[in-house]
Amino acid sequence: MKSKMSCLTMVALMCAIGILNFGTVSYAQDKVIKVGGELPLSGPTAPTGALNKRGMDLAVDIINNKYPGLTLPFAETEGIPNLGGAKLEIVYVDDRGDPNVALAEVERLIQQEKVVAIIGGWQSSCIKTGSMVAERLKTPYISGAGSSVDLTKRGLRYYFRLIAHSGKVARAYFDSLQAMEKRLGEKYKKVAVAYENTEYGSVCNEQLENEAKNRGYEIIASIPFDSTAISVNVEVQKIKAAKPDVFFQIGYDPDAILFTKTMKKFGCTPPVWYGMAGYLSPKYIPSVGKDGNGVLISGWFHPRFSKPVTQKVGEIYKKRYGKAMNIPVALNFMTPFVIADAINRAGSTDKEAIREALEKTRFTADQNIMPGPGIWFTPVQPPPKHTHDNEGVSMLVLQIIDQKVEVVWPFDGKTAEIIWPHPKWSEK
Amino acid sequence: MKLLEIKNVTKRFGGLFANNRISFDISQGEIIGLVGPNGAGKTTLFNCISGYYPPTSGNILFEGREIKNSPPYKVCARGIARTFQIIENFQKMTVLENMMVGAFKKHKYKGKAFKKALKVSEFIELSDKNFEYASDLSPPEQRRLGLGMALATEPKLLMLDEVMAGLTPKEIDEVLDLLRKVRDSGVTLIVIEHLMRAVMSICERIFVLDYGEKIAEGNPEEIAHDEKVIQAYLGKSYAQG
Amino acid sequence: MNVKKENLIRSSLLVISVFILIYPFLFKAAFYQHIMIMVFMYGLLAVSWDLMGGYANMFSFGHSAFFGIGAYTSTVMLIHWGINPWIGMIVGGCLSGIVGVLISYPTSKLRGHYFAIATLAFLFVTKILLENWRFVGAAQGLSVPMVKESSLLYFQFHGSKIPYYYIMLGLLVLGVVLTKWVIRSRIGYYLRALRESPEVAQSLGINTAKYRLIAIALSAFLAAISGTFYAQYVLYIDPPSAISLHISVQVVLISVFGGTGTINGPLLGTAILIPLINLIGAWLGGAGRGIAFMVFGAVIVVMCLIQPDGLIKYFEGWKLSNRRENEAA
Amino acid sequence: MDATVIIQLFVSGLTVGLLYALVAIGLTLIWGVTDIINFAHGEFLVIAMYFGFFTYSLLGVSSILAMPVAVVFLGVLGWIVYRYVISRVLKSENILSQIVVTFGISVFLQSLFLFLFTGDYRSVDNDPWIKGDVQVGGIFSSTPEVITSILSLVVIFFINLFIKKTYTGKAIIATSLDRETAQLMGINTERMNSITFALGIACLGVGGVVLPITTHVSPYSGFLFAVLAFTIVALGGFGSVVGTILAGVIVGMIQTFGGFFVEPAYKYLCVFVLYLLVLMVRPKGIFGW
Repeated sequence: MKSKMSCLTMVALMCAIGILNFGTVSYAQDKVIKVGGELPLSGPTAPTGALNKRGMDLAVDIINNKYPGLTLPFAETEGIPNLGGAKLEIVYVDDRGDPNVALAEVERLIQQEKVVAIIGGWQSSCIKTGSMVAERLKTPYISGAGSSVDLTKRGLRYYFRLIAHSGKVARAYFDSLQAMEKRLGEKYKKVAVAYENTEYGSVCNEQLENEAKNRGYEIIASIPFDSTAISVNVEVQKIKAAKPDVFFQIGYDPDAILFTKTMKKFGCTPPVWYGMAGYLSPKYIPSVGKDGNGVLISGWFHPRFSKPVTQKVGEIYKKRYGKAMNIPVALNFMTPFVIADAINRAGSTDKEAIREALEKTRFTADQNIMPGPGIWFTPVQPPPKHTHDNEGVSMLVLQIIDQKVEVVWPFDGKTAEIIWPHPKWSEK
Repeated sequence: MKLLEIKNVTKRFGGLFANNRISFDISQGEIIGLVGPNGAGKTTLFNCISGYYPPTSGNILFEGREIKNSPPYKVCARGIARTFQIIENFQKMTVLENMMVGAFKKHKYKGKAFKKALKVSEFIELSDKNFEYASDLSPPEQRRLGLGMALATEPKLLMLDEVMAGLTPKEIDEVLDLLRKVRDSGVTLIVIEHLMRAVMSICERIFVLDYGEKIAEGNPEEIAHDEKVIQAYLGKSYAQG
Repeated sequence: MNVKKENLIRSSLLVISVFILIYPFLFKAAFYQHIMIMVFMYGLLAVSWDLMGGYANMFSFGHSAFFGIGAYTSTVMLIHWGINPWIGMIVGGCLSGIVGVLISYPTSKLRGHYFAIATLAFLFVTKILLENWRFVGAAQGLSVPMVKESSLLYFQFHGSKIPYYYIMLGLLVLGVVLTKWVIRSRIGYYLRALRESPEVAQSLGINTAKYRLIAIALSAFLAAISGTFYAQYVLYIDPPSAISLHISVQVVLISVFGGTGTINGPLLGTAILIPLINLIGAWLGGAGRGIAFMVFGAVIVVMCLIQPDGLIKYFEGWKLSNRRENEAA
Repeated sequence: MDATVIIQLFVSGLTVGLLYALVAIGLTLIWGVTDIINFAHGEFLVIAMYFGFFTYSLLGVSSILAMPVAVVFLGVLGWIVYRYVISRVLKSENILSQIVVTFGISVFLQSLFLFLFTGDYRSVDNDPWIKGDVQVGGIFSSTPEVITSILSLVVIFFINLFIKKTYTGKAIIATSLDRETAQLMGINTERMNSITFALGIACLGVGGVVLPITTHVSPYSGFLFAVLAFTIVALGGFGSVVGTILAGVIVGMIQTFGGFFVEPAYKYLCVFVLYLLVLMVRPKGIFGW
C-alpha cells in the first residue's frame, strides 16, 4: 500500500531532479576555484545575511582584481598566484537560519557544487550543523561570525573561527568597565542582564555571568526575553525595580529599539548601559534618534578604527554601496582572504592540504581589517580548550555619541572621548 | 427471575418530567411494546436504560444488578443493545464492517468477528449487500442494518426505537417476521412503536406512556379497551392505523 | 476491478519498491538522499499524526511537541548518562506517549477547533519550558557528541548518508506497518466507528475515552521516534528547531493535502510536498526567499477547495481487491 | 513591594490586555458566526501594520491616517476570502479542511510578505502625531499605548452597538446561536457570514495601523498576536464580545503580573497554563455558553 506514495515520490523526484539539474547548470570554466558561502538569505535575519554577502563579494573582488595600495593579501595580484592566478568564486546557499536546512545546503555545496571549502555563516546554530557536515565530509569551514563559545570547543579538525567568541566579548566588557571605573574612581557592583532567549543570547549571558562573578560583581537580575518580542514592558519594569548600576542588553535591532523606547517610557537610566550587536544595526540610531546617545556597545569592528587598511577598505566599500561599512559586512569580509591564502600556500585545491595550510595561517595586523594583531588559530586541542579559534582578534568598545558610533576603548585607539555616566533621558 | 426491572425511574430536565416514577419489569423472552404519543418520554426511558442519561431518581436493575449509572458501553457489555430513532450507522463503512464493530464486543479477533457479522447479515437478510457502504443502502435496509449492528453484540435484551418508521406495509411485515425470528433466537425485545397495528400483532405486553407517566399496562386486548389509553392516544391512532 | 489493472498496479508497486530500495545508489548526491530522508521522516510524522487527527478526530497542532520530546529524550540520555540513542529512542517514544495521555485529560472534552487551539497552547508550554530548562541546554540547545568512527550502535555515520537513508526507511516501514496493523485490528474499526458517530459507537460497547487514549499514545510514540532520528541525523537540537509550530503545521497541512484517515494519504502528501519545498528552496536559493512556502500554502488552499478529502481521493480505484477475498476466506 | 509598582503593573497589564482584545474581537465574531477559526488572523493584522508603516515611511504622515484605507482594504479582502475560499470549504462536511484552509492562507501570506518586504523588522519611530510618553504620578505609559487602548474600547463599543441595535447585528447573533432557525426566520445566513468575516477582519485595520509605533512589523509579527488571540477567544467563549474583552484584559494581567512576579521568561507560559487549566473546568471558556 505504501508503495502508492512511493510511486508519487518517484514522479515528484524525477521532475524535481529535472528542475534541479536545469537549475544549477555549473558551466565548467577553468581556473575558477569554487568556495561555498553559507548565509541566511531569507527568514528573519535575511537583511543581515545580505550585508555579510556584500562584504564577501567585495573581498572576492579584491582577491580577483588589482587593488593597488591595499595591504590585504592578493590585493596587488589578480587571483591566486600559486594556482596560476586562478579566480575565487563563491557559490552562495541560503540556510534560512534553520540548522536543518544549513546541514542539507552545506552538504549540497560540498557534494554537488564540489566546493573546496565553506566560508560564511551567521547564526551559531546553523554554523553548528554546517560545520558538523563539513567535518564529516572532510572539508574546511571558516566562519567569520558565530560568537557562541562552544563552536570551537568541539575539537573539530576542519572548522576555523575568526570572530571573537562571546567569552572574549564579555571579557572586553568588563575590562573596559574596570578601566573606566579606575579612571573615574567609581565602583559599581550591581549588574543586570537582559538577553534574547536564543542560542546567541543565552551563551552571551552565561559568559557575562561568569565574568561578573570572577571580578566580584553581583548579578541582581538576569532576564531572558523572547527575541522579536512584541512588548518588553514587564522586562523593563523588572530591571527598574532591581535598580542596577550596570545594565547589559543582548539582542538584535528590533529588541534594541524596543528596549530603548521602553526604558525611556519608564524613565529608567542605569549609570552604565552596555548594548550588543543590535545597537550597531544601521536601523538603530535613525529609529531612536538622540535617545540612543550614551549606550556603550561591544564592537568587533569600526570603519574609522585607527588602522589604515581598515579605513581604506571602508572608503572602497562606501564608494561602492554608499553606506559606511558596518559589523555584519565586516565580520565575514576576511573569510575569503583566509581561505584564498590557505589555498595559495597549499598550492593545490586538495582539502586536506588546505586544512593543514589553514592551521599555519598567519595574518599580520595590516593584512586584517579587524581590530587586533592579526589572524592565527589555536591548534587542535581536546575540549574544553578551544580548537582553531582566532587568537589574533581583539575587541573594541564603542559608544553612541551625538547619534554617531565612536570608538571609546581601548583608549589608545579611541575616536572620541567617552560619555560617563549614562545621561538622563532629559539630558540626551 | 426478572431480566429487567425499572423501579420508579424519574428523569427531569429542569422543570420538565420526561419520565415520572415509571416502574415495570420484563422477563426473559418477552416482546414488550412501549407506546405513547410524541413526547411521552419513550426515547428518554431508553436513554436512561442504555446509560446515555443517568436517571434523576429511581433504579434500574438488569438481571438483578444495578445498571443505573453505568456508561453506555458498560450497559452494552452487560447485554443490552439498542437502535436509534433517527437512522444511525457508520456511513463510510461497509455493511459487514458496521456489524463487525458490534461483533467485536464478543469476538476480539477479526476473523471471528467477521464470521459473526456474516451470520448476522445472513440473519437480517442483508448478505447480498455485505460489501456496500452503509451510505449506499436504502432507508429500510439502513434500519435493518441498525438492527443487525445491535444483534451483532449478541445482546440478551434488545431495545428498538421505531424500527418501522416510514416503511411500507409489506416492509413492515418483513420486519415483524424478523423480530419474531429474533425473539425465537432467545433475545428479549422492547419495541417503541407508533403503529399500533404492528405493536398489537407481535407484543405480548404493552406499556403506555403519556406525559412521562405510565398510564396503562397489559396485553394488547386490555390496552385496546383501556379508557385512559383511548383518551390519551389510541383512538386517533387507530383511526389512522 | 479488472485483472489488467490489478496487474498494472502490482507491477508498479513492485517497480516502486525496488526503486526506493536502490535509490541511494541511483542518486549518489547527498542532497537527493537528504530529500528522501526528509520524506521518510516527515512521512512517519504525518502517519502518526493521521492516527490521531485522521482516525481519532483529534486535530493536533502540537504534534511537533512529541517530535521534540523524542529528540530531546534520546539526546539528553546520551549526553548526561551515555545511554545509547537506540534505547533513548524507545524511552523517548514511551515518554512522549505518556505525555500524550496526560495532555489528553484536560482536552478530552474538546472537539475540532477547540482541541486544535488547546494543542497549540500545549506546544508553546513545552517549548517555553525547554527554552528555560538548563538541564536540557535551555535556549542553547544540545549538540549530540560526535563519535570518531561511524557506528550503528551509536547511530552516527560520517561521510555517507546511506545508513541514515535505510534506517529512516526502516523506521518508516515499521511505523506504517504497525499503524496499519492497528488500523485493521479491532482498535482501527473502533476508531473509525468513533469518528463516524461516537453515540452509536458507545451503544455498541465501545469505551470512547479508552480508544482515544490508545490513539494518542501510539501517535505520540511514533512522532517521538522520528524526533530521535532527527536529533541523531542533525546532531544538534534547540527548541526552535525541534519544537516549532512550523513543523506541526507542515505535518498537518501535508496530511490534509494527501487525505487524512487513510495512512496512505499523508504518505502521498509527504512524498510530493517535501521534495517540492526542498527543491524550490535549493533551486531558487537566496533569490526565492519565501517562494517555496508561498507555493506550499497555495497548494494547500487549492486542495482544500477542489478536493477536501485530499489527493488520495483520486486513487480510490487503486485498491487491490484482495481485501474482500481475504476476509471472506 | 510598594503600591506604585502594583499600579504600574496594573496599567501595563490593562493596556496590553485591551490591545489583545482589539485583535481578538474580530476573531471571536468570525468564530461565533461561521464556526471557523481564522488562523490567518495574525497575517491580516500584519497587513494592517504594513499599511501603517508605509503610510508613515513613504508619505511621511502619521500612520493613523492609514486607518480608513486599511479598514476598507481588509474588509474587502475579508469578504473576498470568505466568498471564494471559506464559503466553499464550509460546504464540504470535512471539518479538517475547514481548519486547515486558513492555515494555508496564513502560510501563504507570511511567505508573500517575506517575498515582498523581506524579513526586515520595521517600526514607526517618530510618528508626527502619536509620540511621546505619559507620566501620571509615578505611573508611566506611552501615548501610542494609550491611543491603542482607547481605539480598542471604541471598536468594542461600536461592535457591541452594532450587534445590539442594528438588524444585521441581531441577525448575525441569531445566526451564531442557531443557523438553521435563523435560516427559517428568513435570515440570509450566507450573507451574514460574509458580513461577519469582512467586519471581523476590518476590525484589525483599526488597531493594526498604530501597532508599528509601539512594537515593530515583520512577516512574522502576526503569529504571536494570533496565538494569544486564539487563547483569549477560547478563554472568553466563542462569539461572546464581552467575554473577549474580559479575557483579553485577564490575559494582559496574567502576562504582566506573572511575568513580574514569576519570571519574565514565563509570562506567556502563565497565560497558556491558565488557559489549559480553565479548559478542564469550562471546555467552552469562562463566558462560553
